[in-house]
Amino acid sequence: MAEPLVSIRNLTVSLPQGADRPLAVEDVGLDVGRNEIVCIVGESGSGKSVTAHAIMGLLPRGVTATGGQILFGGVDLLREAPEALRKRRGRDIAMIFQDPMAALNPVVAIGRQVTEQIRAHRPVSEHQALNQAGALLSQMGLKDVASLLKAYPHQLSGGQRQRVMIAMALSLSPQLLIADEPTTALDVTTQAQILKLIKRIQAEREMSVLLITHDFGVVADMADQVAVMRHGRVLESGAARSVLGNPSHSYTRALIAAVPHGESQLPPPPDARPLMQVTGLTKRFRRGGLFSRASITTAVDDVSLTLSKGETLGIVGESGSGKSTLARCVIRLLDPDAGEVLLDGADIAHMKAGRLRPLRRRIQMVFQDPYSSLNPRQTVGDIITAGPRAYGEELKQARARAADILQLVGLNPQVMDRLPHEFSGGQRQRIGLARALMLRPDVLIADEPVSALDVTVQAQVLKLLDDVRKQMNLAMLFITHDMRVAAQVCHRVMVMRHGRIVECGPTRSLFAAPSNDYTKALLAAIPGRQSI
Amino acid sequence: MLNRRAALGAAGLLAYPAQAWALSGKSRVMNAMLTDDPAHLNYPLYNTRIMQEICGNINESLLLFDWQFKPHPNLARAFEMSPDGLTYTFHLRTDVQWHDGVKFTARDVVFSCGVMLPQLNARSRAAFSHIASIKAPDAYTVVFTLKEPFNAFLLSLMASNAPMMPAHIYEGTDFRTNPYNFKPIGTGPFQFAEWRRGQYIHLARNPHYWRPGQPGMDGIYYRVCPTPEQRLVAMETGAVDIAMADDIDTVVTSRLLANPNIVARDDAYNGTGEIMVMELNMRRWPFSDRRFRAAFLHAIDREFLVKAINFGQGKVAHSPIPSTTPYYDDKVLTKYHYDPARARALLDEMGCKPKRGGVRHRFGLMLTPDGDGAYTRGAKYIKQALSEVGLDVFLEATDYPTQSRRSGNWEFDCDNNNYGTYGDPAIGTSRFYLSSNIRKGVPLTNLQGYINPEVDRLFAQGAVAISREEAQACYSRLQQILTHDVAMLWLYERKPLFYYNKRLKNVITGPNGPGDGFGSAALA
Amino acid sequence: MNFARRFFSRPAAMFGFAVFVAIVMIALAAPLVFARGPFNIVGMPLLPPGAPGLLAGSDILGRDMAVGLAYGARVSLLVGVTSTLCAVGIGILLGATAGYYGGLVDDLLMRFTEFFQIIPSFVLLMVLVAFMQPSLASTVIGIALISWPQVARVVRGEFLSLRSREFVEAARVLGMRDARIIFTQILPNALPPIVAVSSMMVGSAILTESALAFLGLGDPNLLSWGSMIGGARSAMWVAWWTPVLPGLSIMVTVLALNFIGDGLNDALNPRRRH
Amino acid sequence: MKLRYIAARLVKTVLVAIAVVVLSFFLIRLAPGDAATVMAGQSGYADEAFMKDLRAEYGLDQPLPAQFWKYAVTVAQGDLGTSYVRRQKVTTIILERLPNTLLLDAFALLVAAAGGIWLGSMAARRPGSAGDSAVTVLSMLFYAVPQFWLGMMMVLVFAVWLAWLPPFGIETMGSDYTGLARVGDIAQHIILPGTTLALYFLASYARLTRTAMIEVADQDFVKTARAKGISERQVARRHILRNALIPLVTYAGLQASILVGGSVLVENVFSWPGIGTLAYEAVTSRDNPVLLGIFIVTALLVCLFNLITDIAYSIADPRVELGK
Repeated sequence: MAEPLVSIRNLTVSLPQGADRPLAVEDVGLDVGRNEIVCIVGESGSGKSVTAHAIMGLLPRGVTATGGQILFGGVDLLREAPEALRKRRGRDIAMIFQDPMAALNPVVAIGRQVTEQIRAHRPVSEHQALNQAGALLSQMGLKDVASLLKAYPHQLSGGQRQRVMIAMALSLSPQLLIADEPTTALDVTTQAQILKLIKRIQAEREMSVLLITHDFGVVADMADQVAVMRHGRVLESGAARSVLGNPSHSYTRALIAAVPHGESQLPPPPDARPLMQVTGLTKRFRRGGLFSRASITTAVDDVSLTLSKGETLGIVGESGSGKSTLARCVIRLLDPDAGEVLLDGADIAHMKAGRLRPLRRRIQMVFQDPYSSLNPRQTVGDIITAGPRAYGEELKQARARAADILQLVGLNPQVMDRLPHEFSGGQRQRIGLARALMLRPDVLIADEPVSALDVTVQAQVLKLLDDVRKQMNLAMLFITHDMRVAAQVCHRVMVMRHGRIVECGPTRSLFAAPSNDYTKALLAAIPGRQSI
Repeated sequence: MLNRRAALGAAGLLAYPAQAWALSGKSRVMNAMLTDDPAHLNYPLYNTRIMQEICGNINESLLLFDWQFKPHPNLARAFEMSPDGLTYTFHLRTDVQWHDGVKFTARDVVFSCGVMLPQLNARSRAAFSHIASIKAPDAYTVVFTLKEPFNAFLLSLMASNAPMMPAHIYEGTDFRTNPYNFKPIGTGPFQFAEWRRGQYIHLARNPHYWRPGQPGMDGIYYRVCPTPEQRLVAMETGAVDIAMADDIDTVVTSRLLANPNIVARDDAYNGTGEIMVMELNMRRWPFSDRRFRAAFLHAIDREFLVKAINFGQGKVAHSPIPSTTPYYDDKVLTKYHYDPARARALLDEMGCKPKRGGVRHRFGLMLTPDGDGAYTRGAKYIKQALSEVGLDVFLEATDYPTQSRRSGNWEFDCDNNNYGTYGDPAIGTSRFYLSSNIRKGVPLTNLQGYINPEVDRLFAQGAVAISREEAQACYSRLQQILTHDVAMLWLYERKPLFYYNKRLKNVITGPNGPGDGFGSAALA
Repeated sequence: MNFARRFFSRPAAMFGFAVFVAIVMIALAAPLVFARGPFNIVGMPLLPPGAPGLLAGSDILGRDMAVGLAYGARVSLLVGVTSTLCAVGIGILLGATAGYYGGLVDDLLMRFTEFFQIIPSFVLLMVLVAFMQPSLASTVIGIALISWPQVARVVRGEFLSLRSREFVEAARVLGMRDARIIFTQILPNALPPIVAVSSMMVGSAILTESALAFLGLGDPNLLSWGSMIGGARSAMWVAWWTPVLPGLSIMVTVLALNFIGDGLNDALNPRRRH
Repeated sequence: MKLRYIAARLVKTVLVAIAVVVLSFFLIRLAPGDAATVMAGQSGYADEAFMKDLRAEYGLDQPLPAQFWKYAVTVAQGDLGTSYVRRQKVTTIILERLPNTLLLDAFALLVAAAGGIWLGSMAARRPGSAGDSAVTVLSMLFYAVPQFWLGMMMVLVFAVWLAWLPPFGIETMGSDYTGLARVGDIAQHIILPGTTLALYFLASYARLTRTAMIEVADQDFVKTARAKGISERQVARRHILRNALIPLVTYAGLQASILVGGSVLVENVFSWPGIGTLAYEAVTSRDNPVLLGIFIVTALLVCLFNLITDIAYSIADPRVELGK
């Protein structure tokens, strides 16, 4: 095996005091060979991103590399003069980042941002640089390059922007490309295209790529070599095939097991009577004030569905498909423009607030962002008993019931007097669930309940949701963008796109033989679908 | 009187680089100051002090008066009074012409004293009400016949009361809207040249002036200089040559007195004879009670008020007329010296006992708006002094319209003001004490509502007394009654300082000071 | 409450708080410490600081300036606090309504707030005070009327962001009425930034009050720092301390308040790095 | 497109102007006492007859709505009525003194913007350093200083003690300089008032620039810029400052109405013959038309200034197509 392009020897990086731990990364060893893709995988806070930034010399203020070496083609980057290191950036090593929305300068045209990189290292005129940029962009699969060069970042989609970032990074054909979670912020379908693009370019240019991710599916699809990191240390590394096939470290095994795989193990739903019927639901948004032209977007367009007791109906779609708006219309957080929502025969779609209020307690909701769904200024006890107290149940009795519900969701009742900021993401979702269950609802709507959690915690919460559904014979509407999560929890799945239902059916048959093309694309885009 | 206190190191004239020119230039033009543009330059219609100082150069009077208030010829080269004091004959100068070249004749005098002045000016109207008829037997003789003898008649012809106005300009026109109000015509040493609003009023030299050898200067600029500090700097840097009454705040007196290039006089306004007073609304208890008014004066240390609060400018006033004018009779006056104990005793005696918190009575003091200058400071001292004897005063800030409205309609407990006496009780003083002059809605009248038949009788008798002795008797008796009755709270005779650059020679020629114009002044 | 620890860990905030407390103490203790009131005339005018028995010298009326400064603190603090409280009251009312209900109500209220900010506020204040005749009440009302937009914008911003937060949606799902949501869920979370902006506003209210008093539009019966400076415009030429000392007092007080405001802001959202 | 954006802002300016006229008309009409009492008071002697014709002359005896309608029409033609006190057209009085205020404000804004941005970017380059905390403390100080008092201190030091600079007025009184000499004279007079007015805004500009630059420096695209290997100076100028300008431009808009307030005070201390002193004189002498005129003129100026800053903002930030 030729001498590796990059070899990191017992790298240690310290955090400024006041951070939650002294060292960001401790005694890390890693090699990146030529013409191969190396992945670093780990949960948030594992130090994978710090390692990548250390190579580029872009550590944030106050975070400094205090030990070890980073050899690049034999030169230790940590000891290199800042000026020399700076020249190397963009020319020898390039880097792309996670959030394409923020990674491009919002007030400068795309063309100029690309030419800036070229002319930083090559004595070419602006005109020549612009041509090179155009060629690079079309190489990345972007169409209508001429207008793209003049456009501004906010006029491009997430996928387009990431392609521009890659073009920029490759403009001086660097030896090493570092990609720090390049697709995490993108839609599933776009994510698949970008990963395919990176793989193609790596092969064509025979360059080395260091890919940072938290998704084992991505590792399975992309990596030649992989290193697993946790709390700033490398637990295990080696060829992707062997590490994924039979992981030696217990933590790796747990990580892989937690990744929701596509098969659904759920028994078919009991054929109970339908609890909720939604027919022809439509919701439009008007934008524009007194002066500017009003623009109307139809978020949900004539959607119908039925939900029976004890059944979990999944609604899957990419961001902007209207799945969340649909959920909010059903629970009357938003007022639908047309259509009916029958709950045991009563249409709650256009009911006045007064008559609606007693029915509200029968539909409850669990929210997506654990840090925004609990009032930071209230104790857990107050949060949970707020519902019952709003309906007149007196405090002592509500608190007693709260203790049982907390146990049900796997929390110790003593947490009642503590404040939300003392809990982890997973625990907060459990508190949110407890709050919803206190009103003994018939229908529970879960709006992306796990997408903000780490993989291991995600698995536990999904299991909890399913147990609770069985125990309290709830009907559940499960909103998610991740097909694998839907497969694991839902009896039936509906696929939504641009506000319309494109396909609906039992999970098993839909996953095995999707009829609609868009569903097929969605399934194909699930990372690691083939190899696991 | 004034003592030369050590200056605070103000070394001669402040010489900002930009203003150095002012000292060197030998131009024979004098610069004076305006606080703000006057509404117009029609002397009788708008009779404030600044108007007296500007129009004193343009419109002249028949007679001038010396320091003893004795009349001297001016536009009238001679005059005789009939033994019964009923007819006055004036022989006018024949060599006087208006600034527009028209000859000055008896027609102008008949028109001014008969028509224009009484209609526009309250004081002229009061003085000329004694006139039965004015006839002009020939172009240069005017005969006044009075209804009854009026010994203050001559003094009422002083410039500030009776400036001669051009008949050929004003006769038959609406005096208020006559365009010449903005470009006045007179006979005086200086004539109107230009008025740039917000900047200056320029009076040029009258080439055809009748008095030989005058005016001694080429012109006068009255430059707008809105704040007292700006005027102080202008005076110190030589940008202006004179600073008139109230131009500069009394607080910086020490700084100016210490300046070797500046001369100060405190007798330039004896003619107007201003007295700083406080008026009490006698329609309301306890102001109606004489003892309260006496207690009021006893409670105030007027020596301190003049020396400390007004930085030495002025003299304690014990009488309704200033000590510098004729008829002042010190012997008959009841004086109220600073005696807080006496004040408390008087208040107890009249039943104005201290209630809870030691306050006997609480009343408002309506301030004259002067941007926190000498008037307001005086009022603040008085409020403080009165609180020592249990009288709680609250100061009411006002602006000109509110003050004139409220004082005219008697909507005040007490106010502070500054009234000119103009040399003769019949002209400047009686208007505040005559019961006939209680007229609602009109400022500068008997606002207090003071009614005393004997005072009414004596004022009427004094005005028509033929011999001086008889008039003196009346006015002495009046001063005795008014001071015993504390008819008004006289604080101090104002002696405002008139500053001028030592380059200027014979600027002040009589008690009327700048009011008589600067014809005689010259720049060395 | 680690908020207090975070607030007091900042030297500037600590200094600001200490100075402010000291000034409040002086203002309250004035009648006990000084035998005579601020208006009492103790000697000849314009005596320099350090003259016998006069720590800070005498002013244009011969009054003891040290006493004047102490009593002046009362007026400035009183006007500053009361006008800010009124402004915050109006601001919360309008800001909350606009922020919570959004749509047309928000548009209209915001145009109204914007209108008040377009108007040259000090000129408007001068007219208000002059037309209501200068007094303590007219000053407080005037300042409140021109400073409420500042609070309204902050409150509206907070309500707009909090309204869409999921715990508020949860409250609505649980069936809570609007009023209860506003007062138990949103307002407690919106208070910290309001408190921070209010402390800054007390400072600017004191500055505005002193400006009014300087122009002679303050309450003539009261001695405030501004009126002391206003009274010294001519005296300054012969007695430097008459304008300097009251001006320094204003500056120190407002500086302290601004430090407190800054400290509150940093302690409330630690994300804002130094 | 930008045209519709500008048209929308123009409509807004007109609406605000109308609202200003309506508000100020009723506000001032409610003030106690009116023109007649003013003029009567000033001429020292006023009897009922004289007061009555004055009221007639100025139409003060008609019902309020009629007065307003007449007034609104005349204002539309640019005639702001005549001053009760000066008997001159208000428009001419204001236009006469407006250039002085604009000169002073422009000088102050220029000094403040240049100085503030320079100081702010210096402080932002090394956050937490001595220079940075110095700038912060300095700007805190100028935030806390009453503007009029600062002016008086400038007079005390530079005019009373050192006598270097003329403290009052716009030019030496009675000097009738012309050409260059006059410009030199005015330049000397503007230094004290101009710096006093500028210091407050300099402090806020420095603070704002510093915070904006520190916030922008944390953004991802700055990291991207560094990843391109371009020099730190270019990163600071092309990326950080370029984006930090946006909040500065919006702040300039907000400043306008504070500036007017500031100039009333500063002009008053230095007797600068601008509309600031005119406003004060008008308030004390109850000269309603002049006050109303100043109200309208300043409000319009502020609107215009906001329009300009909005346009500048839309140029600086391409994300703005239709006005928010």
